[in-house]
Amino acid sequence: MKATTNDFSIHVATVNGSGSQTANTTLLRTIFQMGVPVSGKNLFPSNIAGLPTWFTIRVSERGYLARTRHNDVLVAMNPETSVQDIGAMGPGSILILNEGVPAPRIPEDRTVYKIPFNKLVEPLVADVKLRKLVVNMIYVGVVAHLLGIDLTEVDRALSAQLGKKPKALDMNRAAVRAGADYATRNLKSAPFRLERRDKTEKKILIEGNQAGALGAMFGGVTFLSWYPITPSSSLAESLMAYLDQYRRDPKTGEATFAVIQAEDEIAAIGMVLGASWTGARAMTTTSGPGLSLMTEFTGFAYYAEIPAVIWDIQRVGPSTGLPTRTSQADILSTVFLSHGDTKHVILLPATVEDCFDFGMRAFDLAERLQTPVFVLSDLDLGMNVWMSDPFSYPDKPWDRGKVLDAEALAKAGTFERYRDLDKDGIPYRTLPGTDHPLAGYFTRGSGHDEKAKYTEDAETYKRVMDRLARKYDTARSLVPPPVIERTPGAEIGILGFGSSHWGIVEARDLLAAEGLKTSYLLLKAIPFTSDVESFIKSCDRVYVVEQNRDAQMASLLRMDYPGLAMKLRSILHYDGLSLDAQSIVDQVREREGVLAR
Amino acid sequence: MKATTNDFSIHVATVNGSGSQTANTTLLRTIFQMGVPVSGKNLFPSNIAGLPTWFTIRVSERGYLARTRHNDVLVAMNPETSVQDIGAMGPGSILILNEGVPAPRIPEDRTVYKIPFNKLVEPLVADVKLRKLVVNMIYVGVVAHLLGIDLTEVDRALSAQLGKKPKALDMNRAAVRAGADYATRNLKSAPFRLERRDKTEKKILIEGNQAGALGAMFGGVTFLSWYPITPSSSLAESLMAYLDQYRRDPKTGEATFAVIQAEDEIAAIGMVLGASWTGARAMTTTSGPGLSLMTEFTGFAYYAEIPAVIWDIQRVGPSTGLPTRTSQADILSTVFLSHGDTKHVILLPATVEDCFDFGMRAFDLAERLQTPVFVLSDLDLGMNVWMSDPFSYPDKPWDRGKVLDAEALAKAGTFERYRDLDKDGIPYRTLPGTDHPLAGYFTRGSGHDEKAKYTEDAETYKRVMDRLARKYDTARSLVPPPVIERTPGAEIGILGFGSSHWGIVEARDLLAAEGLKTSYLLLKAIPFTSDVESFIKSCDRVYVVEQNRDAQMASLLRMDYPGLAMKLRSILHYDGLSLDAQSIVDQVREREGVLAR
Amino acid sequence: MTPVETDGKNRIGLTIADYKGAKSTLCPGCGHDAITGSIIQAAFEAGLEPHRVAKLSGIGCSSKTPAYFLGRSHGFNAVHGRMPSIATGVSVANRTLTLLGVSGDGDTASIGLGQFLHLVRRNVPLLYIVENNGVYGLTKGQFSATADVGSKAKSGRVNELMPIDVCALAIELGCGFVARSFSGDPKQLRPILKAALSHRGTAVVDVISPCVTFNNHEGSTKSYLNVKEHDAPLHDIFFIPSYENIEVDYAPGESREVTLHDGSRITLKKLGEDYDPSDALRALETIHHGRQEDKFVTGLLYVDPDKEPFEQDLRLIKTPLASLPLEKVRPPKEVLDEVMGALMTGKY
Amino acid sequence: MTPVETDGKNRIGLTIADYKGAKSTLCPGCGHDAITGSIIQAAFEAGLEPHRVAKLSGIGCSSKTPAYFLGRSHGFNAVHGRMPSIATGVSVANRTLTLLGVSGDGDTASIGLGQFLHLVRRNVPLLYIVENNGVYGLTKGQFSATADVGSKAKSGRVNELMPIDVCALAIELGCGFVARSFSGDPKQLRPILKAALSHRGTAVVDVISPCVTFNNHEGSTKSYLNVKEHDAPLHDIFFIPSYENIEVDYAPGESREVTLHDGSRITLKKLGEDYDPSDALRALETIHHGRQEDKFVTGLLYVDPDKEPFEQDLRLIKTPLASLPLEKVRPPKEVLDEVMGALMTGKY
Ligand SMILES: Cc1ncc(C[n+]2csc(CCOP(=O)(O)OP(=O)(O)O)c2C)c(N)n1
Ligand SMILES: Cc1ncc(C[n+]2csc(CCOP(=O)(O)OP(=O)(O)O)c2C)c(N)n1
Ligand code: SF4
Ligand code: SF4
Ligand SMILES: [Mg+2]
Ligand SMILES: [Mg+2]
Repeated sequence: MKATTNDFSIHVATVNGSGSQTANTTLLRTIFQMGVPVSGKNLFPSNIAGLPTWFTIRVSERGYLARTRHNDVLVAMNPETSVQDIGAMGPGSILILNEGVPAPRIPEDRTVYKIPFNKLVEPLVADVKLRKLVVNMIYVGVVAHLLGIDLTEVDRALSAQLGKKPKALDMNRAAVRAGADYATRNLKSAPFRLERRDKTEKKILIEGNQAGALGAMFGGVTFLSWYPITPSSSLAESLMAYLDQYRRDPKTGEATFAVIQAEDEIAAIGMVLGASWTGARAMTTTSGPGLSLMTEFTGFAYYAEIPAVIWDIQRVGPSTGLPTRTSQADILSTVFLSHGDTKHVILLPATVEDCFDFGMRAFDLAERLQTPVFVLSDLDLGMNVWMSDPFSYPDKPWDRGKVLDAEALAKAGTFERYRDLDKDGIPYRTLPGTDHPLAGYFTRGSGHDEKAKYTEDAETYKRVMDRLARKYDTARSLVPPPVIERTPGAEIGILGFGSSHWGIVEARDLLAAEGLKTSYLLLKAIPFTSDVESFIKSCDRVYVVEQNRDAQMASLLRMDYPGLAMKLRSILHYDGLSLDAQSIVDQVREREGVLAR
Repeated sequence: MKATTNDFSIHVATVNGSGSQTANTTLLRTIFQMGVPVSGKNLFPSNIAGLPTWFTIRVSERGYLARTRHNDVLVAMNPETSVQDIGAMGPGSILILNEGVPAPRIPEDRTVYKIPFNKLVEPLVADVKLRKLVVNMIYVGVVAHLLGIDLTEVDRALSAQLGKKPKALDMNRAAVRAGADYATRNLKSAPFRLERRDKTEKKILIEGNQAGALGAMFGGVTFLSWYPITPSSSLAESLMAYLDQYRRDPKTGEATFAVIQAEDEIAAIGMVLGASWTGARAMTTTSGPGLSLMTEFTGFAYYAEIPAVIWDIQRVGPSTGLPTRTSQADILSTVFLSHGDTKHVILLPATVEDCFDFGMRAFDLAERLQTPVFVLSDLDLGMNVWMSDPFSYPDKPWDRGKVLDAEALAKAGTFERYRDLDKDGIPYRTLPGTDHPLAGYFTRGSGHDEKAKYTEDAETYKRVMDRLARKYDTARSLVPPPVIERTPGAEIGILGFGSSHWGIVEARDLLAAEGLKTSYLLLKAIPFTSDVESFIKSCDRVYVVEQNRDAQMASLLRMDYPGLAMKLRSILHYDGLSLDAQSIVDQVREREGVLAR
Repeated sequence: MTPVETDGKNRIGLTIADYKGAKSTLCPGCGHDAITGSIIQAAFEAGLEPHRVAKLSGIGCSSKTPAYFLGRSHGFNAVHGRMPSIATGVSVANRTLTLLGVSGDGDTASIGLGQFLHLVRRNVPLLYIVENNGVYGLTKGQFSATADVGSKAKSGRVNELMPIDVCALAIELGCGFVARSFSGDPKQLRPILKAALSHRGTAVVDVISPCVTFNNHEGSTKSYLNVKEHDAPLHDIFFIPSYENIEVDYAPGESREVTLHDGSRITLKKLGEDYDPSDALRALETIHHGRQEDKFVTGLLYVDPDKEPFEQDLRLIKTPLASLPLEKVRPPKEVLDEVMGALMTGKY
Repeated sequence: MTPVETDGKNRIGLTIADYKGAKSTLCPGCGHDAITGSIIQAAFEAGLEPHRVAKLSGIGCSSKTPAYFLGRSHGFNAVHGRMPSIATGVSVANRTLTLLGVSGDGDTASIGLGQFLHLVRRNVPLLYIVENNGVYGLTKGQFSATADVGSKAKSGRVNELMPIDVCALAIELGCGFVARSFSGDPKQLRPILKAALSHRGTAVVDVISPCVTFNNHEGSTKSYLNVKEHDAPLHDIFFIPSYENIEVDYAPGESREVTLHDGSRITLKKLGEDYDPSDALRALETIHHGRQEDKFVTGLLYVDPDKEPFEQDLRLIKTPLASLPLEKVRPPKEVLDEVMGALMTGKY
């Protein structure tokens, strides 16, 4: 039987804290170096060491980056999960089994390679503790051989990674060799091959949170206040690293930014509001529980009209939920975050490029609209490794919104903080420290008039609220529009957002292959822009794909478009695993009455 | 022109902290004593003393209790607002004007009575400070005379109120007399009369918060933790008073309840969850900002399945907003309170009887469903004076839900905290201290299985979430159903909830008088029961009346009933003043294309 | 002076196994696991009835540990930093329970500081253990508010902010039992835990508990090495439960004895200078000086056995609120009639 | 020693009117209004530039007062208890501003306790005034966490919980300027406020400020009468701004002088026994004893002029972050190219 080339996935089952990270990264980079599109997903537990963890490498010549339901190559190192892991193998897959690890009966059509990993590592390393780490490199060698990867490629990847540590480098090299040698001597060839291509040239590998951090830096962030929480911490921490490297005076060490680790999320958002009220570009990063704690302050910011950028890297809720699993279930709670008639603006990055772009743009929007802007990413996008085109340097300057300095005030001769001069619902603001007698005003979360003076007057209150509604409408024309792909003759529309994008892209090809044509709208923001409505109108029925239980985005669409409510059907995925194409295909098939083959 | 009898409203404009409260209450009680249906609304500022405040007494033989847009009798005591107050007078109204208080030109068809209040009070009281208070009683005398009220009635009301303070009683009596005498001597008779009826016999006057407190006490509350906030404080404080009086051992002073004033709302809800997890009947009371702070903990309670009763006396938001104005704008934020797929159960009292009833029932529901139950009242219902039939003693015992004691555990021989034995989505629980080896379990907001053990397993997580959705559906059959009034031949339906009820009742009569027949659904809870859907189906179009800007209830209905989404039209009122019938009538007329006369 | 009988059973006939919980998922060598061991031993020796114990915690590696001991007891793993409010509710709802709370330094001194201090102020009866490693373990090693000045993180960053001392704050808030210990010193920790369990108000025990994965390196002040070196015990501690009347006699002046409200006794054997744990100001002084001299002063810092616990302020009925029957909590019809009668006169 | 020139103008040529704000809506006689008066006077005498001042507050009657002074300055009325986090953001975003924060005892010691203590720990430069009346005024007179033991509420309820002493906690958290005063003693309060405005870190001033409407009755410990009776000043305080070099000479031992970082000086004239405000433990002791003796100890409790303010830990550039131009905060294209280059090697 002919081998599959450059189209398979490798699933490595180990325990966390066992150093398998280095081994998996080496594999990933090797494949990337060989010009074959690749992505890596890490499924890890919510603890620090000793629990099951899985790393999945998707190799796809066609550039699909989503998770696949079944994996082709399984490396079973963890006795705690091996039976389950092996049970989940698909037909035609191969198993690299750590000798001594329990295994169920394995069907004929799977190929098994038993490897005495522990025997192989003994001669290489004396220190027992060290063996635990190095042993992982051995499977890299085995996999390399089975897939027909030239070891020099692995070497390159390794040295790129451990270049600075010659001792470690040698030891790991040896381990890779040991694995490869054993494989050469004992294993029959595998039905999967990796062949050099040129499809990753000028491409980058990056995690979404890292991309968001880069965006924030190039967006000119000057203030970050955060409280650690998985899966958002890596955004704050890579931003801190980048800022230390590129935004500090190399001589004096003076910083053009401030980062404060707050005592909790209430303080984090409070500091952000104080800073951006004063004129800094301020942001915070958090996840579900932290967002819930920011509720009161974000309602304040909506009503007092203070800019803020809030990244929510969604994880599985409710409550603490599954901190290391992915989800898109914070939509409704975020749009309506806080009591009273509060409504928020939300950005929905789908790719690492979006993360970079929105990392900058969120500030422009927040300052232009003078309101909190939430960037709802998720764990899959934020903490996994994605291949992408390199990011391009911003071609526009920043937009600091309607700010009046002393000069402008002198020219205007008058200033009213909440007067809607431009009829777009957006008033003008001044910053503390502005040296002009008209500059000062009083910010409050209680009832206020156009002059920012306290009032309980019914008409005035209503007027301000109506203006805020007008402002929210203005937002529709400022937020990033959806990306729409209309397929001639397609009756079916698919509407998705965030990390679901990758599963959808692949699912559409699969459906098309079966003759089910689909148009596609990739939603990038809330409130909805006009083309969302026209897209739904143009379709006979629209499948709204989302990673939550309660069909949250579909619900929002029904609220906004009652006339189109009946056209919307929900495709839901909410088990915490990133969305795979097959799950979409199956549900569409079922609803469309197409028999699964 | 003939005088209007028992159908008018009296509007008194003073400043707060000036003691007008006593005067207004005296008037209110006098009318009530005379057997004429009456209600009182206090419009007060968010400070303690010295700012404008208004008290409105609605006298209505037909028993209408809603606010009226125009008032018939205006007592203008406050120079700061007199011009505005007088400007708002309707045709045919009368004005009792404090001499020296500024007034605009007044149209012919209004009657003006100038009274030298300060001159009149001088001979009565020496102490200048005291005069400020007593002067208010003088207008009571004036009004009494103009309306043809026998002073003995006023005396009765006064002594009922000040019985224990003979000195104060005499002084106030004298003031009333002085006012009446002056009126007799100098004023021509007024076009409004009050005549004795028997329509208040066996009726009570009570505020909604007081009714809720009574309900809680008879519901068997054992734990209250709260943090002061207007307009909810009076619920907690009258509950404290009732409990001290009726739930303490008269001899030992030992209490069958605990009340804790928490350090903030996060602590308040935390204490409630700890107490009800342990087996107490626990509740808290708050308003918008406090509710926002409870976000994280209520999501925890939803997922860990812990009962809690949370009263939200809605005030105007967003943020601090207008703390002393009424609103219904916490609907969406409360239903979706907290991140992840969280969904809450909400009760919507419309009358003081509902407040009493739900005060008990909320506990039964929370413990039966093992989830937080929110009672969304509002300032109008909670802090104003309503006439009602007396409350009837509960005919049922309480429902403590599915709790297993040691005996039950011994019988069952097995216990799994989150197993859906009854297929209604509701599991069984045990209380700490239960003396049986099977009783113990571990409550957590992180992923758990049926045994309450920690897990990150995808399937298990999904199973638990699906059961919670099932439980939410079970709630539909347990929450109080709506009250439906179908009018034969009516195409139009009106759907309302909470304090809007009173405006709607009156508006429907007005519309009917114009030939616009309407059916009516008074919504009592979320999630919606099946008859909500059938009601909307049965109407050609439904006007959803609510006191918020964003049509929050209509939005929820559209989410739940996409097929009926187009039938819903919104009637919104959100200026912080309680809803009046005319505002509804005007909007319905307009939408129905009926010309206003 | 351990109350364990020869057959490995304690006074209520349970074995040590009855006090264990699920297998720990913490890092091998984590200080928290050592504390779990001491808790199990202390609970076993004290002869706690598992079903009368409520275990409470917040969020963090430390807050996971209640799953690893007293497996038969009810447990409540709250949200981050909010265990104190949960504990208050539990304690008031059932005053007969023994509350055992475990928190971390982030959980208590950062997000939870306000609730922690208000819990102490109310003197809610529970043993509140802070498993203090100076970092956020579960989120991978950021500084917590108890990190010492100059302590270096794995990332290389150095903490410049003054540490929050939960013991000093507890004393300032009038806590009746305040002690500090070290996860690596069970000999000191166990008697402290047993004594704390016998105290009738809030007992705060701050246990320095190194994080082997993120805060055990060179330059960290809360590494095993550094804590061992700078551990400065005030005294040797022994606990004698009420149900035993062992007489320990030391040469006069060699030791002090504190009798708790339940009759049990704490004996403090002098080490170096004499220390009087009943003097709050002296305790604060000792903590301040310790900090200046980079010493971790451990032992019973302050004790006031007679402080009134919270339920007394509330004048609670003896029966747990949680178990009151309907007739006790729903007043009779007459009461409603009385209230309605008053309201009918228009007196609302 | 007041820097006011005869023409009623201060050193920057402004009159007292320039420091006033909107008309107060508080109850006539409220202690908070008196404090507002002292703030206006102090700001005027110190010659603050209104546009360089940011007024901050939480929620409460006290927190309303920033609307009643310095009408020309920017003001920020935050949510309840969260002014400290707002202040931290403001201060870091523009280090050239003078921050003037007003809070209440409920706002600071109840809901805001955690944020307050973390603000102090970071030593964020601002004057933090607690207008302390022992009750929640705006919500009509419930006890706050600073209510004294035994104080009776209008409702008749008696407070049994120990008061939280914001000064003691601030000292414990290492605050560099801690004072207590009384709204009814402007002679003491004004120099304290001026000195606090010159301090370069967090300055906490706890001002007892009777609530005439809800806590000024017989039996309340924070009534005007009771506070006057039990007010125990430590010393007479005088403040000499840096730009004046007045020489005050007292008989030796009669007074102490503290020089602040900006060169201004505080002179403390002895009253009764000598008090050294540079000794933190002594300060705590004084507070504790004062409480035992039902005395309100007022004056400069503790001062450490040299404590490093927060922006120094952050190693901030001198220019306010708020006014940095794009080119200062957006790295050049080369940087992005460099980063992308690295990522192309698969090194993410
Ligand atoms: C509201 C909220 N914010 C943040 C987190 C993420 N988080 C989990 S544990 C933790 C800190 C734990 O530190 P500590 O209390 O010291 O416990 P340790 O892990 O060090 O034992 C944080 C910030 C959370 N779970 N909830
Ligand atoms: C989150 C929240 N909870 C409660 C309130 C209601 N509230 C307003 S002011 C206040 C207390 C004010 O007390 P204090 O800070 O002492 O100020 P004072 O009025 O006594 O000067 C409270 C509880 C609120 N505004 N926000
Ligand atoms: S990370 Fe640190 S605190 Fe957490 S389990 Fe590991 S060693 Fe213990
Ligand atoms: S209520 Fe008290 S604190 Fe508030 S303004 Fe009146 S006197 Fe002042
Ligand atoms: Mg820690
Ligand atoms: Mg106060």
